[in-house]
Amino acid sequence: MVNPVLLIVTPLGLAFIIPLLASVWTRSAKYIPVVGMLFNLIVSLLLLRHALDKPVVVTIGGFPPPFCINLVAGPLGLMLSLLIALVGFAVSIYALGYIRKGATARYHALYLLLLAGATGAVLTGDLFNLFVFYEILCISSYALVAYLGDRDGIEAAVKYLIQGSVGSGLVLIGIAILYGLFGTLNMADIAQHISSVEPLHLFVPLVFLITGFGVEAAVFPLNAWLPDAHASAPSSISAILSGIAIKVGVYAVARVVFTLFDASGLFLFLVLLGLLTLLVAEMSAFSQSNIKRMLAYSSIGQIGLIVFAFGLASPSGISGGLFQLTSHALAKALLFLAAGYMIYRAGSMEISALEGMGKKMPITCFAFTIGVFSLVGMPPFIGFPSKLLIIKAALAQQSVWFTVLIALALAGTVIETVYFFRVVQALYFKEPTVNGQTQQPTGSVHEAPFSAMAPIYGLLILILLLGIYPNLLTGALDSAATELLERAAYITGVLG
Amino acid sequence: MLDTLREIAQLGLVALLLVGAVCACMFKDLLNAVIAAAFVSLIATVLFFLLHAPDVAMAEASIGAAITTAIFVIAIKKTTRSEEE
Amino acid sequence: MRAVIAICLLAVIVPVLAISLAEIPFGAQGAATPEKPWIHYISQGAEETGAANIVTSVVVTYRGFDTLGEVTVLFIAAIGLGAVLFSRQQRKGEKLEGASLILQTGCRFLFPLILLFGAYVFIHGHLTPGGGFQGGVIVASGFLLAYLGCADINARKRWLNATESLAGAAFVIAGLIGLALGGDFLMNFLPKGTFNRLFSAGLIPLVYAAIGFKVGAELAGIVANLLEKPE
Amino acid sequence: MSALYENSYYIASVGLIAVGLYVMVVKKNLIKVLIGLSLFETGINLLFIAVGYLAGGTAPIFSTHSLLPGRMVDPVPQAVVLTAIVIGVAVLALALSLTIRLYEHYGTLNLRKVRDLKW
Repeated sequence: MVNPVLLIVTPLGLAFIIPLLASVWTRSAKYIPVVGMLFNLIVSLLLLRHALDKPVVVTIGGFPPPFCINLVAGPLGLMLSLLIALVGFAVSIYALGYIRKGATARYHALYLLLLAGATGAVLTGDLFNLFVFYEILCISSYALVAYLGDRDGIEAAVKYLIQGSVGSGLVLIGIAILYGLFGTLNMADIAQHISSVEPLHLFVPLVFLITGFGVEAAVFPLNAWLPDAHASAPSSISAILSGIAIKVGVYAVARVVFTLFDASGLFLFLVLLGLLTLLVAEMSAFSQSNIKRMLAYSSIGQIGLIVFAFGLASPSGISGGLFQLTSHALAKALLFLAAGYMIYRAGSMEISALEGMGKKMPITCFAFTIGVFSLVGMPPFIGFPSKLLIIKAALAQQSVWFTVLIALALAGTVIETVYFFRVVQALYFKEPTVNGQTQQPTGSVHEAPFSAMAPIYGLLILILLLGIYPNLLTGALDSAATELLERAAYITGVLG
Repeated sequence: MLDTLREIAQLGLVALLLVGAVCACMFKDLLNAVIAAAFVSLIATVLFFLLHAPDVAMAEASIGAAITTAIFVIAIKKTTRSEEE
Repeated sequence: MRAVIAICLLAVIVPVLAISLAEIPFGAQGAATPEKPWIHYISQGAEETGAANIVTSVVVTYRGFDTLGEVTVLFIAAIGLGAVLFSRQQRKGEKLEGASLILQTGCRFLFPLILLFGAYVFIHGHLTPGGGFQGGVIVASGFLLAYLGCADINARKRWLNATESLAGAAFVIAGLIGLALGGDFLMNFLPKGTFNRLFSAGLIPLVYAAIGFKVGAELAGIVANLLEKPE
Repeated sequence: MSALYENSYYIASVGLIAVGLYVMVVKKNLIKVLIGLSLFETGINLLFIAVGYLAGGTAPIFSTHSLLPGRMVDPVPQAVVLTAIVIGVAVLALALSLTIRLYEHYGTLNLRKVRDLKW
């Protein structure tokens, strides 16, 4: 059996040698992320088979768990690392042709490090180690948002950096208080002793940790940075930020709430927070005229739905939340990737500039439309079974309140449908308006190149396949939900 | 007697630390504010040493007081020195 | 207006912190139960790792994975800074206003001494306070002095980049050897030697030297990139 | 007086965290905000070390053989804070490079003005 540590160390090692390699042979740098993510994809798949029976717990440094850092490659961690490798692989192929300007070798190194940080954060079993990998993820995203170096990008990166740093600081305060209370940083060890301390004293570190990780997860009052950052980053990075980075924030919040603290009093709060996030974000998305900002607000809304599902805290609710997480990662990555070349072709991010694109780039626009259908939850795409699971889980609570709440969440989804269909209508049923702004850069390029088509259609096939056969996924998702809900099994799995 | 002196010295260090932090907040000239922040790092180094953390004290002295200040000063030199209202 | 918000925020955060710190009496960490990891580190760490400085044994061995993440963060900052400032880097090397002869001579005299001191600090990391980070930063401050004082000691950025990459790869490979030998990542596979000698503690001095080179090269690169003048 | 003395490290660290957060929320100048960030981080580091302190302990280094392991302070917060300090300087270096670029684009470091200029 392969050691899960390779999932983290291989991308790190490859990223370290990119600058050296680029100084010898510049063009080689862009293939390194492809290789690294392909490796991760294969290893995650191999490990997932073992992990479904029993979580793979490995130590680092050669001592038993509470004394050194350990990795917990359970179904949840491996499912997320598989998702990271999958989306990362698709986007790294896309970037082969898309990234032309600037310090390209540095872009590829930062990109690989971002994914390594995300993988590390979902696999580690140590609280401070989680913080370190979370910081790797955040810092490389700050740099990548500013990669284009234009006015908006720099401003967005500054905003993101300041808010993200306050969040990380709060996480560190929470870790310091937990260390003072328990004298250990191992998550299983803390979880084991959590009931020995009065709940009142646990409340403070819990709030600090949730607020800190919530900044990256973009839950409602903490998401001011997200629309700017996602809109002004290069499209490949927007896809990764929307598809992967915020999911890691959600994972960290879920890990803290479910495994670390067993904070059952917080579940209703999570439901309401998720609903508020969903409604506010969909309302803001409705009034956007910039397509990337619209996609970014829609990401916040989907995060709200995922948090809502996690807050239900039933096996089917969490399983539905994880399914929604997967479907959103695939669909949103597809939308950003397709939008990247549509924007490149139109020369503007305004939706009005994209009118009539359906005739100019039919293949790209078709993929974009499928992504929209999946995102709003139409059968037979992956968005349908995931939303259906969440609705079923909410109704299974047998309470009038939850029925009202899920009805409100569905109202948010309806708003989403309306504004997304407005875009689709603009793509297909409007003639291109002749105004001075719509320029035609490089007239010969009609469709996106093959390096962009391959990942876009790869994602499309996955969306269709998993939409028709959701059972391919539900087994793994159910055991991931069980891992999150059954703390005792997690603790004994690590500490023996 | 010695204990009292020690207590007074420690409280004095804490007071200096907080005064330095407030100065870093108040100064309108950014260069002065950066030097005040470096002073805070220096006092923090002493506090780390008193807490029996020599490794951290060394790191704080070399990173907090030296390198951080240097890159701040370079950035101020490249931008502007006064905190405009 | 913002001041009012900030004071309200602090009026919540400070009492909340005070309440939870009241639960952690200052200076009473020893009251913890014996199976805590840190009790294990100070009672058995010296024996298990062979390092006299327990902080070093925690940093490099017990929590070595954090340290790998930490040098990665610094690496990200170094290349991220290069990417952000990229379009400005058209001109090679920088010429600050020429320093006076006394300063130049002084720098030229001090520069190797500072490098030597930095190297001393990171090689003796397992015996005395200090280690890869502190030593690396001292090396970087030597480069800072050289950049400011005498423009002609101008370390080629290529060499800094190569050092950075190789030292990082060395850290990862040192970890992977432990894995390949059938143990864990970052496991010590070298003899521990005599306690309190320079050549002891197995892998620790080697890893710390790699960290020292990496941190020194990264911070020197950061300073060099920041000092460069725009077009 | 003695309560003040016993908790002086906590007071120092919470005070630094408070001043740092205040600067980050109130000040408009980006470099001032970053100074606030560095004060905030120093405060957190001090808090972490103070949490791991053992009254009457020694530094966790066996510099002579006469030292007893039972009277050493906790090494884990020290290792962790070492990491946190380095992460702090990395964030700061990246932030300052962004500052330089922001100034090139907008000609000001005032974050409110930058927001006005953008639209």
